[in-house]
Amino acid sequence: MPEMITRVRIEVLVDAPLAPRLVKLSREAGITGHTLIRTTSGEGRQGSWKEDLVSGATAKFIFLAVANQERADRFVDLIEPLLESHGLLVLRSPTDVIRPERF
Amino acid sequence: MPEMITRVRIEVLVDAPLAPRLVKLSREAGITGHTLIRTTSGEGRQGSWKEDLVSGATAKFIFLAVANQERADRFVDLIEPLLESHGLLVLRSPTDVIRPERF
Amino acid sequence: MPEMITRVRIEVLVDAPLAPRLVKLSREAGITGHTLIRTTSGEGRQGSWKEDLVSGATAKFIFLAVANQERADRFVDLIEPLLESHGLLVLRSPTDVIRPERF
Amino acid sequence: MSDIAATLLSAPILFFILGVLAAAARSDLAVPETVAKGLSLYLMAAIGLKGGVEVAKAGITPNLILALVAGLLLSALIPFFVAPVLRRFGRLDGVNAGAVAAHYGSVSVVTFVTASQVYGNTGFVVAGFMVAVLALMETPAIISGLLLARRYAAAQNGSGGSGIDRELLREVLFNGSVVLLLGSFAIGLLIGEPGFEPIAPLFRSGFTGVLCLFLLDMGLVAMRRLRDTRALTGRLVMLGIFFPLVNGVLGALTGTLIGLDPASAAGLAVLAASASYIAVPAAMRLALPQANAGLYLAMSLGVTFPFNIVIGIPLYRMIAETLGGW
Amino acid sequence: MSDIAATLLSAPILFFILGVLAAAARSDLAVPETVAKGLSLYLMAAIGLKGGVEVAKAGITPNLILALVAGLLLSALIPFFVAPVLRRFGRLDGVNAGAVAAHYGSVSVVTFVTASQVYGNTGFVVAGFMVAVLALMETPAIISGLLLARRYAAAQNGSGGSGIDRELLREVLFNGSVVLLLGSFAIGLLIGEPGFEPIAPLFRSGFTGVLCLFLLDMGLVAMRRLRDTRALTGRLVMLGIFFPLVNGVLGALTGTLIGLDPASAAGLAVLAASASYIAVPAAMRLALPQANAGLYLAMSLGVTFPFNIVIGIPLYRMIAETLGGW
Amino acid sequence: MSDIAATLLSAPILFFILGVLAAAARSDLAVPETVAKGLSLYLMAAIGLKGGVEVAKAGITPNLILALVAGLLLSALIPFFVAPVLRRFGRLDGVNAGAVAAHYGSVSVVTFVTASQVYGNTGFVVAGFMVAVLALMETPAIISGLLLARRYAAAQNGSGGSGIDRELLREVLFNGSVVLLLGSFAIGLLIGEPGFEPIAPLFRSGFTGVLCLFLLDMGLVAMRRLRDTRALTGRLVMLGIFFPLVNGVLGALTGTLIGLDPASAAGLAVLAASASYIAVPAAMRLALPQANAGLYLAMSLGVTFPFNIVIGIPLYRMIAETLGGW
Ligand SMILES: Nc1ncnc2c1ncn2[C@@H]1O[C@H](COP(=O)(O)O)[C@@H](O)[C@H]1O
Ligand SMILES: Nc1ncnc2c1ncn2[C@@H]1O[C@H](COP(=O)(O)O)[C@@H](O)[C@H]1O
Ligand SMILES: Nc1ncnc2c1ncn2[C@@H]1O[C@H](COP(=O)(O)O)[C@@H](O)[C@H]1O
Ligand code: NA
Ligand code: NA
Ligand code: NA
Repeated sequence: MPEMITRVRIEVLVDAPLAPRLVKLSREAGITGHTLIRTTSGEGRQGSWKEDLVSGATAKFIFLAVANQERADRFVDLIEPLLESHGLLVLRSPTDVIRPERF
Repeated sequence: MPEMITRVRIEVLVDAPLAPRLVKLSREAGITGHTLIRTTSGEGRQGSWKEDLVSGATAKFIFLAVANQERADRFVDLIEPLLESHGLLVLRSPTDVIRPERF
Repeated sequence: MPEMITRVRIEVLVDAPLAPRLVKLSREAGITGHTLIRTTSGEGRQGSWKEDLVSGATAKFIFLAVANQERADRFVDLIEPLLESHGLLVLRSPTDVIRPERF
Repeated sequence: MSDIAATLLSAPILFFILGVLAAAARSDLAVPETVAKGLSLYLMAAIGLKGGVEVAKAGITPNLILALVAGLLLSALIPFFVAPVLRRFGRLDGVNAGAVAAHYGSVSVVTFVTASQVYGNTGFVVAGFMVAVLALMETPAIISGLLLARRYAAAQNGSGGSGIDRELLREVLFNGSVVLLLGSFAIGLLIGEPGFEPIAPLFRSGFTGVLCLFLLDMGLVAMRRLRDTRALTGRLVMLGIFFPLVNGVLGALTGTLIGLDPASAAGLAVLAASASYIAVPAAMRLALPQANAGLYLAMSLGVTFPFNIVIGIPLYRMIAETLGGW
Repeated sequence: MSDIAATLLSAPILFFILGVLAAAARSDLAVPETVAKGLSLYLMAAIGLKGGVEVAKAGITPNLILALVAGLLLSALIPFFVAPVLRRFGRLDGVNAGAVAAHYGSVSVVTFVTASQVYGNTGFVVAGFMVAVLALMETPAIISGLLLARRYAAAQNGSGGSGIDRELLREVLFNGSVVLLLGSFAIGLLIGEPGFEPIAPLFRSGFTGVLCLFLLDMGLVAMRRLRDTRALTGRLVMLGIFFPLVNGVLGALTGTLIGLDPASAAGLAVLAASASYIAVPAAMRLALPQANAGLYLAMSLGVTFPFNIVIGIPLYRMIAETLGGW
Repeated sequence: MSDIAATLLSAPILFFILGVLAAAARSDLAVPETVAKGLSLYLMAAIGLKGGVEVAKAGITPNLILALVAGLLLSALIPFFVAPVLRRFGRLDGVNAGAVAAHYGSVSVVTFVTASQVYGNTGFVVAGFMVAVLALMETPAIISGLLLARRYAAAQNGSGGSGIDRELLREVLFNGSVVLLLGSFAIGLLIGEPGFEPIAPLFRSGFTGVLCLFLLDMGLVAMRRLRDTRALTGRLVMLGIFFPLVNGVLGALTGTLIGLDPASAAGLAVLAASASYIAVPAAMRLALPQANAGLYLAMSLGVTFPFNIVIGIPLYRMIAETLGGW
């Protein structure tokens, strides 16, 4: 079986218009890739929302990136100032990957 | 770096028409937010399905909620009676979050 | 509370045309179910991509399967030869499930 | 028989058959779900509008009232005939028998739309008010199906469906397709022919073409559902053909007895014969989640829908014409 | 008043009302997001093309230039009147006042499209060049709103919006709806009536019908937004009706003063009165992420948009006709 | 040259250019993927139907048979000319050369559709049976490309593509676009002009307009792909223009030699010159997953498609007219 090494999985729920900003910050943190996943609806302290393509302002993506500890830390540092103003939800958990040198 | 504290990540695969019921139960369990993610297709013991908007009855969402231990336990208790009849798939795993007091 | 037992959660990012191949291999590994989730866009070493239904060749799914240790190992063995050629991203992490005998 | 040939050779039916064949050959041809949903909304708005505009012209007649009452009764009563057959001959348990029965009492909008179009193109014109009957027939069967499921369950252990809560009531009363059909019907009534003129290019001229694309998708969906299901037995397939035949005759008879013209009686036959795959499945997921969705969708979409589109539509016309000729 | 009745009884408005009622009854009726987006792209392309074709026929007149300048000024200046009212009467903080103000300076494409259609059907024809005015008015208000937000913030602690970076500039200048409107307008200009003929069946004949379906969705969306929001106070609802009234009068006056015909002056009134829900919300998420998106969308989509569609459109016509009759 | 100007000034081409410019300016204008897919299904159904209806009128002629054979040969043989050039001049490895070559042997439905429309609007009418040629040309090139890739790989180490398994065979034979094109063609043949009439408003009148919206999207997609790719070298860009030129001349020559009228010969030139971006990429992901998808899509969609739409279409007409005039 191929060796699997632990890396960090970071997921950030982010408004569609702000996703490019997150991508830019992940590049600055040295993270080499990411994937965006569309979400449909949700609810939080600020009320509920639904995917909305006509205005486009209230659609949300899950930004998913896998990185090593160091880059993950750097990324979390970079997005910390945006947490409140951008309404981000940040999840971080360990995951095993094959070919760990990629991340 | 901002402190990250462990919380529980709960994911439930649920039929689109039954998702509001899940949301209601999560509120009853004291969970303050959730996000729904659309899925495309799948296969299980009951055969395979595909997203189907025309009838709308066989689309499935992933219901994602982050909560503290206590609320997560309460939620799992609440949905337990529905597991079989509603064909739910329930995943529960630890995740680190920033601003843990939100969950 | 219903007992929750640890199982393996496998996620594979895969090109839409290659997803059926992955499904076949998961069946060969004895995995009894899976769910496909559509993604929107991403970026990696090979450049960036966007969901593209007209050609259909550059859409990507997340293939999600929950399985016990043994089947998960077998599945990872089976897909290992495809990793490079098919450009797969494989994540593996523990998750608690209810009714563990299903997986 | 030349009627059947004429039906089979109309563009919408041929696109349906193309879809069935493509899915049978495991082609990757697919209409995106959201596009199919958009097409179905268009079809419902168009059929509603056209019905309303026609009633605005013809006025509210006693026939309309009689047809509404007949439709309501058919929708509410058909499940009581269907469910016992599903239990005895089909060997289903009570909950599944109730769930499937609700589908057969209710109606398929697309089957009705296709029939109207195919009939209309040969001068056999279903009255506009039948759209209101269509909308009214969608939901009574849901109540009947739930009553049956609960009665069966009570006979066993006393825990049937979870009953009719607010969520379900809203689904039944304000189901999207019912609201859109009745709403467009009301709009058609209000604006009449002159107000309909500016939107006629989209809703009247474009109609048959859109129906072709939608039936292409329905062919794909119906065949795939038939192929992927694990729940369908030979007996249930037989019932999926038996029910529309019996209900179609029932509908044609009722329509003729209450004095509808042959085309409208055929329309009522189509409604009675068709099985829902929009309003009812969603309601059943809510009210009887333990029922097998693969089963009722395979029967209504995979068996009864294709049967009606290809054979039923010309057949019910023949029956209604024969009865009307007496 | 019979004008208002005529407006209310036109198919597009009735579909809007159907959407509002369905959402109010918590029906599950919904138009898929991607379909709605497709319809809105169609409407923008069609309105752009038609405007361009008309200008190709009429030529570039001094009126056109005057209307462009007037539109630009209205869009840029309205936020300076709106924002202080939002702060004082609406009790919003500076950032939210700036963000909301930007919406009211900018325009709603669908409100304009609906007005043109409803007016045009009764022979009250808005000039083709008003489409160019529409496109030009989308973005100046964004700059004004940001200036206001920054000025307010600076008055407090010196950290306002993050300024206008490259990302935002691109959003402002090359926003999808602006590009599509101006691009289609330019194409209409280039091809003129003869080149438009092959595409007229889709873009001219189909137009009102598509507008019906889109307004059905807008009714659903507007009502749901109103229902789900937590940010709306009674005072803000009042402002969501007060702003379009004042801005509508301002637009009608300006249009009359610069010599537009009454229909085009009414068009300018509609533009001034309407509030953006496409270009501006996206720009505000980028430039002022800390502003409450629920708030500005609830005001523009949930309050002002329905008010304009149902009451504003006939009202601005009456005002423009009265002013033009002097 | 006035031909080229006339082409460039037709609405579909202008919308394509608008899309290219918008993407170049990094505008956020975008057509939702599912809507674009819906439009492409519509275009394929419409072109298939119209071709079939015309063949129903004209009958099956020897020309038709000759054109089918010629198309088949062109599709199967072009890769054998293209692949070596890709290896030597383009410096691609064997697998990528085979994969790209398959695209150039196959065809682009939209390029053909656009050409037919632009030609037809000026009375230069491509024969209806060319739609069948279009459908037939989609897949032979796939087999050729795979043979080439395997031969190259065998020359190195003996492990080429994974061969043609059942999954791939199904993709090749029952590819969605092939099934839809041939199926609609067959339906058109069956129903003929009278049966086509009820669906003509959608499939004939609406056609050019829908093509505009689809080409707007294609402009956006082509330009973005060109911008985001990392795999394209200057040499490959040159080949992306060189191949359509050579293949276009080849197609025009072949068409003229087998006796097609100039417009149909130009149609064959367009087919030969165009490169697939629907059927072939999906098949290549399956059969040669190690080939670089970014590369073949950038060449076919990013370089050859725009070249053909803007320059190739009028050019191949000129060539065919010149050859036909001999
Ligand atoms: N570190 C990462 N985290 C999340 N997704 C990734 C990562 N790296 C690559 N991907 C995804 O995998 C796809 C293929 O990656 P690559 O083979 O590196 O081009 C990318 O386009 C992304 O969607
Ligand atoms: N506990 C949670 N679990 C999952 N998603 C959440 C949770 N809380 C908030 N969200 C998501 O984050 C969005 C913004 O949250 P909020 O800022 O609290 O309104 C919500 O609309 C949800 O989609
Ligand atoms: N092992 C699994 N991993 C991921 N998803 C699963 C698994 N088993 C079932 N599912 C999903 O749950 C749905 C219902 O499962 P079942 O009740 O077994 O038919 C399936 O259609 C899949 O989408
Ligand atoms: Na029925
Ligand atoms: Na305004
Ligand atoms: Na070619």
